[in-house]
Formats: sequence, C-alpha cells, structure tokens
Amino acid sequence: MTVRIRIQQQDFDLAEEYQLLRQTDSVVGAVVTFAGLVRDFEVSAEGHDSLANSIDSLSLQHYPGMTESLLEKIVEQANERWNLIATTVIHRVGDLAPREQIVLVGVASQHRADAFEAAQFLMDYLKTQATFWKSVSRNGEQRWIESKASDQHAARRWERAADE
Amino acid sequence: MTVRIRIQQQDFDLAEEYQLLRQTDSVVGAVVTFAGLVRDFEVSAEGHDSLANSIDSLSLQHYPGMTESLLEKIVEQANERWNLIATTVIHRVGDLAPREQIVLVGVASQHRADAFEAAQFLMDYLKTQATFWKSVSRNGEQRWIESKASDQHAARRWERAADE
Amino acid sequence: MINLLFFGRLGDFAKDVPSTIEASTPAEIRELLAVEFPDLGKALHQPQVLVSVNKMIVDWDQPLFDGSEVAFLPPVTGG
Amino acid sequence: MINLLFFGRLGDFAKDVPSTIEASTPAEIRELLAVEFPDLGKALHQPQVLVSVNKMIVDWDQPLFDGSEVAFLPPVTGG
Repeated sequence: MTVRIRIQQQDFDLAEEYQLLRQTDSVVGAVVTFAGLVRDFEVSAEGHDSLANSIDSLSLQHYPGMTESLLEKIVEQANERWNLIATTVIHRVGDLAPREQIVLVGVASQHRADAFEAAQFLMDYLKTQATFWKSVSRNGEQRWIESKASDQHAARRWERAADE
Repeated sequence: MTVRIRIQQQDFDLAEEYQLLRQTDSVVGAVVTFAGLVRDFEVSAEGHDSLANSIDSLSLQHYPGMTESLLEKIVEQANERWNLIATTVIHRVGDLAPREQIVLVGVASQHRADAFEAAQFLMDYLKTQATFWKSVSRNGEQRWIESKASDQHAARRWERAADE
Repeated sequence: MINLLFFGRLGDFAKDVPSTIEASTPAEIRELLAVEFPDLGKALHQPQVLVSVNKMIVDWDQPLFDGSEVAFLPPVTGG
Repeated sequence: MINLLFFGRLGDFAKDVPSTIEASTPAEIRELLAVEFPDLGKALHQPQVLVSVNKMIVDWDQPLFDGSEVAFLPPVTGG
C-alpha cells in the first residue's frame, strides 16, 4: 500500500491528492475522499450547534513526533483490516479561518466498500486517538474544544466490529 | 439542499465539483466524494477478479429520461434520511477506456456521519436501482456485465436499517 | 401503436425487432415477439427482466394505450 | 533532568511552570507541580488526562530516567 501522511500548516489541494490516489495502480476502482472544513460556528461538548456562536478562528495544536507515529499505526491498522491500494492523511495545524480545510483522508481500493469503511475508520480515529487539540477564538476570547461524545461513540464501533 | 445530477458522455472534474460542494454554505463541515474508475480487468458475476481478463473498454448504456427521474428520487430519499447540505451525482455513459472516471457522488453536510452514509447509500442505489447497463470489450468481443450479488446485498442493508 | 425499447443484453436479441407493435399489455407484446423471435422471447421471460411503461416500472398486465413507450429492462449494473 | 510538555488546556495552567524538573515518576511530577501550581495540579488529576514518556502513553508510575520527555495530554480533539 502507498501511504502519504502529512501534518502541515499550509493548505492542501484535494484535487492533487485525488489524482495521486487514482493513479497509484490500474486496478483502482474506487477513490473516497473526506475533507473536513472549519465551520463558522462553534459546537458545544454536547454536540449541539449554535449559529449564534460564530467563531473568528480555529487553532490546532499537536504533539510533533507522537502524532506522526500514531497516524502511521492507524493507517497500518486500516491496511490490515481492508484491502487498500493507497491512503492519504493530511492534517493541518496552526490558525485556521472559517471555511478553511482542516483535514483530508483519501483512500483508493479495488472495491468501494473498502475505501468507504477505511476512510470512516481513519476519521473516527483522527477525532479520538491522534494527539491534536483544537481551540476556537470568538470575540478575542480563546476556548478549548471538548471532545464530543458522538465521536467517542463512532470510534468504539470499530472495536465492537473487531470483537465479532 | 442543493442538488446536481448529470448524466453525460464527457469526463467530469472532481476538483470543480468538490469546490462547489464545499462553497454551498458556511456551515459545511464535511465533504465526502466517491469516484468510480474503470479498472483494467473484468469482474465476474461472482465478484472474483481475474487479472488475466484485461479489458479494452467499458460501455455504459442508460434509459434517458427514466434514469434522471430515478436519480432525483434516490437523492430525495437520501435528503429525507440524512442532514445534507448539497449532493452531486454525475454518471458517465458511452465508451470508456480503462482508468477513466465513471461515476462521482459528492455529499456536503455539517457532520461527517451524514456525508459518509449518504454517499454510500447513493452508490449502493446507483449500482442496483438506476437504469444503467454495462458491457465490456475484450479482444474485440463484447459481453454484458451481470449485476453482482455483493451489490444487491449492499443495497438491501438500507432497507433493513429503515425497518429498525 | 406501442413504441418498443430493449436495453442491455436484451438489445442484442432485438436487433431485427420492429420499433412499434400493436398490443394491449406488455405480456401480450412478449408473447407476440416470442413467436417470431424465440431467443428474445426466452430472454424476456427471465424473472429478473422488468418492464416499464412511459418510464415507470409496471406489472406485465398493465393496460397500454396508443403511443405508450414500453421498455424491457434486464438487471441494471450502474456505478 | 526530566523535560516537561503540556498540551491543550493544560498549557494554559502551565505558563509559569519550568520546562524541566527532577522526579522519578509522572505521578511524582504531578504532586510536585500541585504544590506550587494548585490549578494545574487539579487539572492534571482529572481522570481523562493521559501521560506519555518519550511519546508513548504510559502509567503514572512509569520510572523516569535522565532526559525523559514527559507530556501531559488532555482529551484529544482532532479531525
């Protein structure tokens, strides 16, 4: 499997990453991409959205060295679990404005079920296991974002599936 | 919800469609794209791949008028079932060479679960319910492709989920 | 006059079939065609084959009217 | 000498904390810090806070050696 993992401040080009995934091999039949964007409002710990809470910016911190090695392990797990041809994970850090891209997960496989499931698995783990921390600025005030119960729940479904 | 449905001979540009999905609304937090490509070999009805069966081209026929109205209904169903902001379905028809793009499904939503599930739902229905027929040419000989049991199975999971 | 369409593999069996016919149901069309085109008749009788009238899937005994478009649809394979 | 790192909200409580300390376990570091920085001490005692040594998640009683990098990690929120 071809693996590309990057943690970077600068933006990424989904189109370029899609072309790389697509061109990996002539047996690629399915390419799934997931892009996560900064929404222009805040989500509370309970997962309720409030349009009243417009944000000025999102700031992403990570633990250099540890994050990369966790992402490599997570991608390796996905590769053991599904039949994958290529996987790309790009996660931005630093200050991001509303509507900017935060994260890209891309998976190429022969059949669509593998690409869809691996992409969801990788996103669920990025949300709950990788060493990133988010804060939002609103009216000049910074606040750390709590992890969401729905994300913890989403990540646990893969453990249940592995036990079966 | 913003809906774009196209059936066309010409290729599509995933990057352009992604940008349209992304820019629909400032509350878009997740964009999932699925691209289906022509693999350079044939898949039998049983779903076994054979690298020995390299193909020269894939040909896609559809029932003009009926296909569009089926796709509109399928997208409407997805919109009733998940919280979606924009949906794009592009399906090519005519003769396609190996490695060409066949189909694009793109979904924008606030949260990733909606986009992932709706994209899978739409692909499962495209595979089993929309009026497309595929044939492959190999050594100058044309053969119609059988529908796959695994696709029928994938489509049925949404009926089960709806019953629950 | 009923307009006829054959998709997918059914088209291969229907190359010499006229594009219009007189009949009152899709089932009757199938019987009429089976007389002159036995291979097509057999293919149309496969249980997976669906029939549509004016782009809506219908039963084989759906009444037809002058100008109806009847299409015979083998299992679809999109995506 | 043990090198200290504080991530996420823990960083806000650790602005005046020295970047190195002498201690034999992460639990001991937590106790030492709680004396001088009670808010940080309370935050480090929350059950969701994990500790890593040299970028591996470990137990709080993991023995430390000169030059170890100890990081305190509140619940992550990536993606």
